[in-house]
Amino acid sequence: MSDLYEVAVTINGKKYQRSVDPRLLLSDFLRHEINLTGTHVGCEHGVCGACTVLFDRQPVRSCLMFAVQANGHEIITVEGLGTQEKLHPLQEAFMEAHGLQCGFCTPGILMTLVPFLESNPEPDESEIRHAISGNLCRCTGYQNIVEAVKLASEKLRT
Amino acid sequence: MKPAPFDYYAPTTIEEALSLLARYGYDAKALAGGQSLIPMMNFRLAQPSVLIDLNNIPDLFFIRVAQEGGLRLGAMTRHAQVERDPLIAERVPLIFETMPKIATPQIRSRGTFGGSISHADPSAELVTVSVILDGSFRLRSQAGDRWVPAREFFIGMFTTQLEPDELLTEIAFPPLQPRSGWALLEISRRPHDFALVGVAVVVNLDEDHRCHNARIGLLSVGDGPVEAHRAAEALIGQAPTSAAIQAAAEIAAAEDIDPSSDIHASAGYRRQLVKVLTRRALSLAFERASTKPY
Amino acid sequence: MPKIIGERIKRNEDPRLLTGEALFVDDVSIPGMLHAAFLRSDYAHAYLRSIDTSAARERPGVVAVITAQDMGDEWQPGPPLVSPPPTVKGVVFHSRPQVPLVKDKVRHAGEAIALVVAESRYIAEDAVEDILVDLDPIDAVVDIEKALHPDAPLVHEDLESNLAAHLIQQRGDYAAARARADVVIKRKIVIDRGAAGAMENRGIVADWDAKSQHLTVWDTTQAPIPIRNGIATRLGLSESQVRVIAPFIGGGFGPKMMMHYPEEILIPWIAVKLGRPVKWIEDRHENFFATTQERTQVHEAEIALTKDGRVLGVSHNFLHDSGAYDPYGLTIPLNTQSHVMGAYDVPNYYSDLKVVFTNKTLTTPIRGAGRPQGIFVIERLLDIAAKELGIDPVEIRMRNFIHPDAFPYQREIIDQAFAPLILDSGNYKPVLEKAATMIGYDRFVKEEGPRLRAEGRHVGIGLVSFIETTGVGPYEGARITVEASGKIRVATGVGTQGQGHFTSFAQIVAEQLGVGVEDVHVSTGDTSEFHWGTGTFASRGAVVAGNAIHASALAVRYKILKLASKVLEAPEEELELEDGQVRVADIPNMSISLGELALLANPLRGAVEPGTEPGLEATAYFGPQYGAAAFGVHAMILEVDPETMMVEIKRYVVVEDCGTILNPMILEGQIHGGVAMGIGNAFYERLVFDENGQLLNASLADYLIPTASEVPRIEVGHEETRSPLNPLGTKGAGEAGTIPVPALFAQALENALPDLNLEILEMPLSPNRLFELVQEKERDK
Amino acid sequence: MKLVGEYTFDGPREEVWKLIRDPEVLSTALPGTQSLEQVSENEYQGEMNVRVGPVGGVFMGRLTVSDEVPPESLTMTVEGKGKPGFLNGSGHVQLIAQEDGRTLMKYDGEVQIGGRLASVGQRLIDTASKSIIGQALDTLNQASKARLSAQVTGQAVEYKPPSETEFAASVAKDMAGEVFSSSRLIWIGVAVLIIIIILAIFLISSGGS
Repeated sequence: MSDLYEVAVTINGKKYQRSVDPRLLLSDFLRHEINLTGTHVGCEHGVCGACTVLFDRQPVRSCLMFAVQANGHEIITVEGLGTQEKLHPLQEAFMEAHGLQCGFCTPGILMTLVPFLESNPEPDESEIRHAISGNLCRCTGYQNIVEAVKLASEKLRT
Repeated sequence: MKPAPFDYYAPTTIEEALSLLARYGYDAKALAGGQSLIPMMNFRLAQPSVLIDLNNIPDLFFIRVAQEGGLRLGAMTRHAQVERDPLIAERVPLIFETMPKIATPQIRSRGTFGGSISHADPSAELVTVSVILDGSFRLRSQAGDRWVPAREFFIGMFTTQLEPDELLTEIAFPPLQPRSGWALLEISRRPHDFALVGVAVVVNLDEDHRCHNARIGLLSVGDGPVEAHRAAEALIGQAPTSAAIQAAAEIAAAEDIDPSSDIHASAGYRRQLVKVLTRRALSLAFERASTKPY
Repeated sequence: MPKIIGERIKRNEDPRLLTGEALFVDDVSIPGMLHAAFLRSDYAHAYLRSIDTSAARERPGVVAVITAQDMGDEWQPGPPLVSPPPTVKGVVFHSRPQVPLVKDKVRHAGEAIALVVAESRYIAEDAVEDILVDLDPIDAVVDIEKALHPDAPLVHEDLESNLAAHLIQQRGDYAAARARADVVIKRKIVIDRGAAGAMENRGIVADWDAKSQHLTVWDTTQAPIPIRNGIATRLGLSESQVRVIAPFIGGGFGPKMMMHYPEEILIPWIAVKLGRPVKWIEDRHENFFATTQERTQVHEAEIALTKDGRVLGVSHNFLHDSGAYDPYGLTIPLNTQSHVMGAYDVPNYYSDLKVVFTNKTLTTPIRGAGRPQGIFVIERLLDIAAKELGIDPVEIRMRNFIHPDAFPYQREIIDQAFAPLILDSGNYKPVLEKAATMIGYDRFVKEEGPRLRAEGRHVGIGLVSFIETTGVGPYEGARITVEASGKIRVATGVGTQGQGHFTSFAQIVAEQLGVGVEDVHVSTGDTSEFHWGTGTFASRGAVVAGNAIHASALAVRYKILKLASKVLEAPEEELELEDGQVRVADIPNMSISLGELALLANPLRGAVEPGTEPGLEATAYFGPQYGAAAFGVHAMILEVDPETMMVEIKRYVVVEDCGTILNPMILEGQIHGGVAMGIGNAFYERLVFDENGQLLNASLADYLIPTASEVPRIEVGHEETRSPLNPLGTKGAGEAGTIPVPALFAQALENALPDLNLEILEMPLSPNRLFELVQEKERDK
Repeated sequence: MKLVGEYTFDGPREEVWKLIRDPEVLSTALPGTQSLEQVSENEYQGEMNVRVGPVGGVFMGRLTVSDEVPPESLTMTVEGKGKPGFLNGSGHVQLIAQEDGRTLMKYDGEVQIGGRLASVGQRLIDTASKSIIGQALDTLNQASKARLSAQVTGQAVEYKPPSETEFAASVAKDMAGEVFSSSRLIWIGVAVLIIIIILAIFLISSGGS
């Protein structure tokens, strides 16, 4: 058994301090140590994108990082976007455009899109499709996700 | 799919990292972006007993202009950084064009230039591109400090000149020659998949608009980056007509490669793709060479 | 009554899902919870000689290591999920259900050999690596065409061969039809395996409370009630001692209907043994071995026609790959048998089915469930016939559609429900015409296609039709309660995996009870809320559960009106239900809210009238006479790069007729997702096994689920032919998107490459496979 | 998977044969060998800890040499089992003396790979096996030339073989690469033999110089 390492990390604006086994994946840390279960795990080999979170405001696969590497960094998960009562405009757009079905891949897609829309506020359809091509969704066929992103882009600009 | 246990070190200087590498040798694995290593650890195919995390070494993160006009990158420079840096777009446009083709945005946020080079996957874009751009790599250990040209660095699949106590710390690219053109074309099943075949090309025209130099690098057709030397030679001194390009493409497919088969592409299909993509990439590159300021 | 059914209503469940607050199985956390991992076989076929778990047991943090030996008498195969059809003469069926852990012989790669329970999943996986297992490999049965060869190794050695089932169904006299036909076309058609690929892998958490002697199980199942019943039986508990919760499920697509997976027995069993909660979450690599798969079939198919393209008969002998065990019976190949006649009037039919055991993961329905194979066979045969007879592919379909007056139409064979297959209703021609118009079929054939061809481009069009038998019984039920808050609670037994049941079911209730959709709280998949029913599968949720909810809403409405009539002193006919109120028409002040009425219906003092029940609550059930048959037409335009064989879908049109539409937004979403999966089945997704039964692409890097870049925009049109079999008039739509895509792809590809004269008789394809087919063609020249 | 190919050595057949068929060499050559016993004249059984680069794992292996016709040909069968999977393979190696004094090696093998490595590493298996064999044969040829040259001149050879670690590293690193993405190619019939031989030669050369 390896030694435990201290991790001090800011998640959704809140500071957390934990001792972790260095092999603990960041995805497992967020879900099972911090209990932020909105970040989902679909493949643990970096293909499906369900576990995407913002790491220092960049989208990363949390299954391809160790929790210990988050020491001193800032993470935003889907729980850091909006609340059920006050959804983030991107979340609202997903609801209005029916951009989700089972909802399992959705948090990862939202976290991929937040920085995308920041750097590309008026994307066209092919840019949107390319932006989410690292996120697998088995339910929607992506069409309504694309619609949702267009809607969100309008919402965020007004 | 959880990794096996390991000891973890997070050095903050290159010297510290080198000393750890010297101490642990083959037991240790340097952790750069981890976007290839960690999946293998999750599958438990890789079980290093020591991980030396390079993510906290500020000296490994930089992009700067070299004295001779080329470019230098710290080995830990992340793909996303390279993708956005205007210096890259200006000085090594082929790399600029390559970046969005590497994996997915999430992988590029984390993955690093040096990590990709050290991993030496024959399907990795930067591996082949760095060869045809005549890049070179700085390898440091406690005992030494050497520069190795990219074309000598890659030995075979996942195999490089790196010794167990060495670390790739820096990558250098020379400036492009005037009247140069470039292109990278790939065929992959889905955008973020490894290319079934990729062709990276840099060409250079002389003052008479004949091909002065051509470099053709192929992805996913060998155990490392493969240069289509014969195809390139066939172009030298030629006007870049479609017939000359077609001839070169056919040479590349017939003589320069010995591709393998896998479940996504047979060797025969790979040859076909090499032929088609080489032709298309050369056409694009020559067109750029005659119209762009390089 | 304001119309709510048929409206595009936003989903009630979305805020929870969008904020990450919806509960999925892996989100369940219980103090003291242990974690399970399995040792799985590297070999596809091997004798288990010995197993040494001592090192694993000694590893710190390991609580239990269980092998088949350790289970003693509690090791039992099965139970089978579906029994074979008793109604067909001469049927052969060898039931060999799955086993919890390998006892003596491994029958597919990835079959579970030992269970490890530890303080963390990490430690459990460490301990799995500590186990020494001696497996003695033998030749594997992989290719279904070789499985019945006399020299083939036996998957089940107590059987004489690898034949799992044999079933012949026929209608009319195919041989006679063939004899008088002008044209007979015969082809071999091969379809290979794929995975369901739900984004959420399977998972189970079991929590035994020794004090109350009660077991709670969270399971990623499409069928919580049968799972509850099975666990109770296996563990010797009463059904009331077991609660199964299927919370939010990250996609089902069929395999989560399979029961009981070994893990669904073992995890509750070990949790009770240890007296501690245990969680097992399947990882993606395991998913490729431990979760069921589908599609492999080989057909020798034949069609007999007159020279004007009228189908006289269809015949096919086919092999179906069951994998290592066959707990799901004949559902998939029966669906194929039901769909090889497509949407057409086929007077003579002969179908000889042989199901074979192979050393591969077992097969159970995946979205489409045997129908894509059936539709591929008939649509391909028609395309080839059309070419041979010089008839336009659209025209040949028109000529053979079942006439609208012929419904209900008897197929004279039995279907997956073991009942006679009857197509309840339909009007096919307008659907096809709409699709042809939407895609611009005539214009493409006459102008665009030739123009593009002249430009040197390889653009093709395709158009195929399909039926989908949906909404099979036996039944579902629902209970609806008006609460004192005025909100409505609906409980039903089916599970939900993204189909929007929280909304579409709420719409049915809201329309009857005059409340907002957001005020109807639907509970699905929790056996403590409702414990009669089967599950969400076979495109039956909206049909069977939907109509049960409708029936129960009507019953509650009746109670509301009756009580309100008394309270408001107005005749029932004059009452309106709107905005959560019961009003007397035209007298706005005379009204009472549903909440107040609910309180009055459940008084604390006084007496409830004899013959009445307290509360505004009703439970009702619905069981359809037989399944409802949906219909649809898909059309596409695609472009092929003939040098690379890469394909780009330019346009994709779907016109569906699934009867009454509850919520078009949700329906279109189902279609989009179905088509995306169909595109995977046609051009991306294939599970590749080597000759030893090793799966060569057990990762999402090599098993290619389409991304947003491969799935095009899908234009959806609707027609509504109400089903006469249920009051809502609904038919299922969950699988419709997937079914015809491979057939469509094949037609459009051939159309795009006319010079090559390709005949596509296999699925899935890939650019590499297309390249090979073209090479073969050129070699033959 | 089939492994078929040929390679020309710059040395006479007897020399090449000697190199590839020396039990002493075999028993000392395997990297990370924890135990290696000769079960019978032509049968070896061992446990190897392949722990190079990022890859670690204990492999149990059995290697049998049969149909031996010195100095012309032999057949070898390999069975290997480790945590990431298993491998069974057999290969036939033929040495043909060339007129120019060189030796043509022909190899023809069939390999079965299973388990985790096969299921996630297919992209690399074919390429990796070619890569290993190619590199291994090159290195072997270099070593053979060096050894011959030493015999002739009686001098320390010009070709400087890497140290044991260096060598193990360079070959095993390669193997490690495959292991982590593709397969326990380390056990692939012919390739295994060749790698073992090369290791042995290097051990001998470095020990002798």
